[in-house]
Amino acid sequence: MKKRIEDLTVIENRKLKEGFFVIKVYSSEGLPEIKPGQFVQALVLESPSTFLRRPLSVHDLDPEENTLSLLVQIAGPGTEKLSRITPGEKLNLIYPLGNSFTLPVRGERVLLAGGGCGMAPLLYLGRKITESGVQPHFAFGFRNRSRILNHDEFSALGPVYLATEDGSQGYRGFVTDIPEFRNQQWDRVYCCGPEQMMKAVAAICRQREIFCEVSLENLMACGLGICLCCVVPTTSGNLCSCTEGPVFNINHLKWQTSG
Amino acid sequence: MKKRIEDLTVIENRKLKEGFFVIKVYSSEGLPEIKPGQFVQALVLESPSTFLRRPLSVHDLDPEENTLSLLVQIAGPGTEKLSRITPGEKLNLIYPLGNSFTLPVRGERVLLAGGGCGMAPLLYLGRKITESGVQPHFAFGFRNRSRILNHDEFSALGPVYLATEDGSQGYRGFVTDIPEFRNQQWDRVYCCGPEQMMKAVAAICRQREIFCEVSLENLMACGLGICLCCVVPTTSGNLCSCTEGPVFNINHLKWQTSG
Amino acid sequence: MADLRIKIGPLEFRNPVILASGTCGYGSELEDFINLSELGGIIVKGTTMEHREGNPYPRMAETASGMLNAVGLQNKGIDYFEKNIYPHLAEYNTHVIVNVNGNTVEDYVNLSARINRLGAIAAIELNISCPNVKKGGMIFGTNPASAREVISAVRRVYDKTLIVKLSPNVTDITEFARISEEEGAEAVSLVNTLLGMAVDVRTMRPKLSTITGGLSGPAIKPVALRMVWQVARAVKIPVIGLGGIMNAEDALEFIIAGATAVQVGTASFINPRAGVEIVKGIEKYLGEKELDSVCRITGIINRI
Amino acid sequence: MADLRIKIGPLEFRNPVILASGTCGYGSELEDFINLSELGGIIVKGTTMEHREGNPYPRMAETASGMLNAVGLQNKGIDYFEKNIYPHLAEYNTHVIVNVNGNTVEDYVNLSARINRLGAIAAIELNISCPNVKKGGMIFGTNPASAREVISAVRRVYDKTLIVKLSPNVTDITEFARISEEEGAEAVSLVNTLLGMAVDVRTMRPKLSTITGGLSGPAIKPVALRMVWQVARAVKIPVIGLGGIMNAEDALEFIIAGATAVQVGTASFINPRAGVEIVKGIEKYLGEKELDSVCRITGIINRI
Ligand SMILES: Cc1cc2nc3c(=O)[nH]c(=O)nc-3n(C[C@H](O)[C@H](O)[C@H](O)COP(=O)(O)OP(=O)(O)OC[C@H]3O[C@@H](n4cnc5c(N)ncnc54)[C@H](O)[C@@H]3O)c2cc1C
Ligand SMILES: Cc1cc2nc3c(=O)[nH]c(=O)nc-3n(C[C@H](O)[C@H](O)[C@H](O)COP(=O)(O)OP(=O)(O)OC[C@H]3O[C@@H](n4cnc5c(N)ncnc54)[C@H](O)[C@@H]3O)c2cc1C
Ligand SMILES: Cc1cc2nc3c(=O)[nH]c(=O)nc-3n(C[C@H](O)[C@H](O)[C@H](O)COP(=O)(O)O)c2cc1C
Ligand SMILES: Cc1cc2nc3c(=O)[nH]c(=O)nc-3n(C[C@H](O)[C@H](O)[C@H](O)COP(=O)(O)O)c2cc1C
Ligand code: FES
Ligand code: FES
Repeated sequence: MKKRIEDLTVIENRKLKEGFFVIKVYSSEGLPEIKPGQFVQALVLESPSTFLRRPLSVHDLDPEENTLSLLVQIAGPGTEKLSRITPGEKLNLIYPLGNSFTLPVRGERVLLAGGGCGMAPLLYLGRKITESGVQPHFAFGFRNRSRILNHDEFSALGPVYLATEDGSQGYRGFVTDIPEFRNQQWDRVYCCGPEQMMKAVAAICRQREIFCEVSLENLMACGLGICLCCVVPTTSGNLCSCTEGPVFNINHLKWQTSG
Repeated sequence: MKKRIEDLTVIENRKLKEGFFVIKVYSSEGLPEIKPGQFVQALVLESPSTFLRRPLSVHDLDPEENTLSLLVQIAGPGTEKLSRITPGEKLNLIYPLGNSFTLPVRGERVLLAGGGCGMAPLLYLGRKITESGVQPHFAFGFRNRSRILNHDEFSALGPVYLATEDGSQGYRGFVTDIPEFRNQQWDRVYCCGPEQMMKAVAAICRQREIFCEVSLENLMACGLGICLCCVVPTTSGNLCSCTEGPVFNINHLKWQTSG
Repeated sequence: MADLRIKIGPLEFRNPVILASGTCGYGSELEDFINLSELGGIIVKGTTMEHREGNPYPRMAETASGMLNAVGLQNKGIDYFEKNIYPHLAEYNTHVIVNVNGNTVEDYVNLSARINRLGAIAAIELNISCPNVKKGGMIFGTNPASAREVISAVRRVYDKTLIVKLSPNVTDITEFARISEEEGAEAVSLVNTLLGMAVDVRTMRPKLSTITGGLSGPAIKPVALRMVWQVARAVKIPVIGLGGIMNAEDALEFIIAGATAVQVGTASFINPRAGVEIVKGIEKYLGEKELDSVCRITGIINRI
Repeated sequence: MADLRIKIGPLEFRNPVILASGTCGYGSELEDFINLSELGGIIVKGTTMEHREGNPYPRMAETASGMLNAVGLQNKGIDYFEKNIYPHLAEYNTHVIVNVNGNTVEDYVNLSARINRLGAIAAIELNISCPNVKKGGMIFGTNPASAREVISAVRRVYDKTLIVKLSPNVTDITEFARISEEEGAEAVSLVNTLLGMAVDVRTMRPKLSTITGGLSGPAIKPVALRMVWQVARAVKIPVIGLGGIMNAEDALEFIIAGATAVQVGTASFINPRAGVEIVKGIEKYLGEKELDSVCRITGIINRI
């Protein structure tokens, strides 16, 4: 899995809802093998306050068409500029980066939990899980009804359970309040979302001794393991989340699991 | 003539030829009075290596339609980015800035000499001269035939004499080699172009005691007289070319007029 | 609406935003764009005893997120200032501060004494940090003994608010702040420009006539902010922070790090309304945080 | 094709472009993108006697045209290096230099002595300028007596090429360059990062766990270039210039100002091919200027 730096061509930039976009890019060189949980480092052109590249998870990919999708949430000037990219423009990526989620084995019950742009890596992960013959279940949490992202593509792969903090749709509360999460038996839980969500999910999994992997979104300068800025404290010391992560087994992390 | 900072709307961006563009912008506030030779300070957005505004001469204006034209030559990243501005976009300008050319009085014979983006202020100047009842003549110099800019709008105001360094069109040589310039009697010469051209024109005018004003293109940080970076040595000391200029009578400048 | 007033020595400022010396002329150049009375104050351009022509052109080079300048204190001298400029300044409804420069201690003293007599000048800012002159300037600001000498001498002849403007081109800026405090300055302002340089690879020549010049703009903000934080912890007198402030968020970073007030410099070149917009932005921030006064956040970084 | 070779002490480099310490890992991280043998050399990450975990997260903040870091010399220590990393480095077809760090003079000496025995390490770069550690680092690089002590002590135990990496956070960097020369260093490299800071106005907290950190990237280029120019005029040993070099034009600015070689740091984070592209760009420039060797333009700014 050699890393590369490549100008890909934007094929589509679809607005999911205010502040959320799915950008599909095409590789004329042909996509390399990419594992679920891996990410890209995107170069944001013509954005004076964006000096470094921006890490974005691989949201989906089509190996036949050599296209890759990124789910981008506007968080600041870099993602804002990216959200305005138009078909035909080039998007320079360094990829594929990072490790990946551990796929389940046949017969296991797996739940993919997330929210907001944390849903990004879960679609491709869900696809790979499906391909491996396991049925993924999804649990997503949102602030309220109006913040819910379209999840048709997820629903096509497996059941989707929703929670909103104000109860305006789905269950009231957090992802961790979803009854299917709490009451059913899971062999593996995969989670990507706001830190608090991941910590809450991790706490439950640790308590119930469920295998759980989270995908961290630490600040990154390089994404290549050369700056050592993205470290996360683990039981084996400070590790780079861009090379040893972004996916970590929660037992490897030194998290206060109170949250 | 109060200065203002305003978002104008781009109405048109017309490519004159490779590297030269005319950008027309509309002021919804209504244009202020603008004199020939005055300039604007344009804010170049989304150009990471363009920190300061860029000074550009007022090329033309239509007071009825409240539009203003800028003739932009690509010289670096700032003008390159500007050259890609599209109708509907906003262009933030600080304007009108600087002093202006001294208009001739009825009966005088006037020549407007320039080349490249130095032609920019001469169109509006030519218009104002025409309005004052004087017939402007134009003398333009270019490297070669392929570099000649369309000058139909100038021709509509008065005779245009051309020179190319290689003689591929018009007279062979520099602006100063144009016979009409050398042999005819001129009361006033106005010049804007590369420094060498202005110095050559000034040398001839000084020798023949012709009233001559040049428009300088000194590096500017502010354009407002507050940074003192744009100075030019004059007989009354260092003066700011953004407030006391950009137009100077050659007798006021301390130029080695050998060139 | 939050209270934006701050105090520097005996002086009360309407708000903590002041235009920096050498970047706002004499104020009048900006009156088409802003009402000067909406600012805390303005510091007019670097003034000397004698008329100075400054350095030769070119004096400016753009750099990444900043610019180099080598103006070299061009000004018409104190006589001209007193006669032709001061009367106009005296009518402003904002604090007017003069930036004081000299080649020798005597120059600084004479100039300060002259300005001491000008009733409408609220304070002086002693510039011991100009990197663009051969004599005086930064030489005073990078040598502790010289700094002490000039500050102490000026203090003896100037009895209104004395602000000392410090150079960032030193190993330990807190040393100079402490000296300023010890010698009786009411405040320190920092930073002046960082000494920098740019080369034209086409001609293989320096871009500035003076080879080196002063770097300003957002590029220097992290360094300026660090120094303001260090100085604010080292002295009790108020610190006026500047260096790369372009908007209210930048200004708030300085205030949170310990600055009582801030100055806006290069930003005015790009947006002559920057100073006034920063005042509004600070007000808005305090409103959102439900804070009643800007003083609540001065140096709060050390407390939370 | 122009001759790009340069010499530093007894060492000949294929070309003047070296990857900077702390920004290229151990080189292998970049092998998917570049052929290391196309570079003049690489300086592997800051190494210490003991295993170090570095500073807590967050260690990075983006700034205008630059970034702050507070890594704090995270590395596995010399034992691990010797056993597990060195064998791989020994196979590179480029000069490999180790960046040497310590808390005490003894640390520096012991580490240098260890590395002296590693045949495939071409040189050491004595880092007396790391701003991100509490002990050692910049403390040596901002105090002339300490700098002299550590350089002289290391010189006694290290008999290959010794490069001293200088801190820009000083009043007069030429003083430290002269000390390096006097104590027998073969070259100086400058600059390390400028000490800076950033504040999160939302939380009113510093953006870095260590409050202050090291500023790198194009923002610091004008300051770095000025220092390289000053030092190149002050000492006879070669100067290796760095600070904000993103492309060949930047590198050429340093060479023209007096740098014999350059280092590429932060640029690799954005473009891992930056170093190699800079080599090509320098070659192209020399071709266009019809110059037969890069040495023709080293310090030419002082001659034309
Ligand atoms: C491995 C990884 C995968 C990611 N995948 C996605 C994704 O698929 N879709 C998506 O929308 N976002 C993703 N992110 C987050 C995304 O990188 C940041 O939102 C983005 O860098 C913000 O840039 P900006 O210029 O828009 O905002 P900035 O102004 O840079 O930052 C805005 C806010 O976001 C925070 N932030 C900035 N950079 C990062 C970062 N690298 N990681 C986390 N927070 C940051 C800042 O602290 C600040 O609070 C991912 C991050 C990582 C590390
Ligand atoms: C009063 C005035 C009026 C002008 N009118 C026009 C005009 O009508 N049309 C037009 O195309 N250009 C005009 N210019 C020149 C124009 O401002 C520069 O070409 C532009 O600023 C270059 O910016 P850049 O980012 O594209 O290139 P940069 O990369 O900034 O510079 C490219 C080259 O142009 C030179 N340059 C940069 N800024 C200036 C400047 N302010 N003045 C002169 N040279 C500069 C640089 O030294 C460099 O060699 C005018 C300049 C002045 C001072
Ligand atoms: C063109 C220019 C001229 C300046 N002249 C002076 C001056 O005369 N006296 C002074 O104390 N500082 C002077 N400065 C420094 C500024 O006041 C300020 O300290 C510096 O620019 C950093 O702030 P900024 O980044 O907000 O510009 C000047 C700066 C610039 C850019
Ligand atoms: C993340 C990071 C880590 C660094 N680690 C080291 C180090 O271990 N030793 C060292 O001498 N310099 C270190 N530096 C400084 C660089 O080598 C270089 O001096 C500095 O970044 C300026 O160059 P640049 O602007 O090209 O990055 C580090 C810089 C960065 C950004
Ligand atoms: S982001 Fe640079 S090492 Fe991970
Ligand atoms: S450009 Fe600033 S004074 Fe003229």
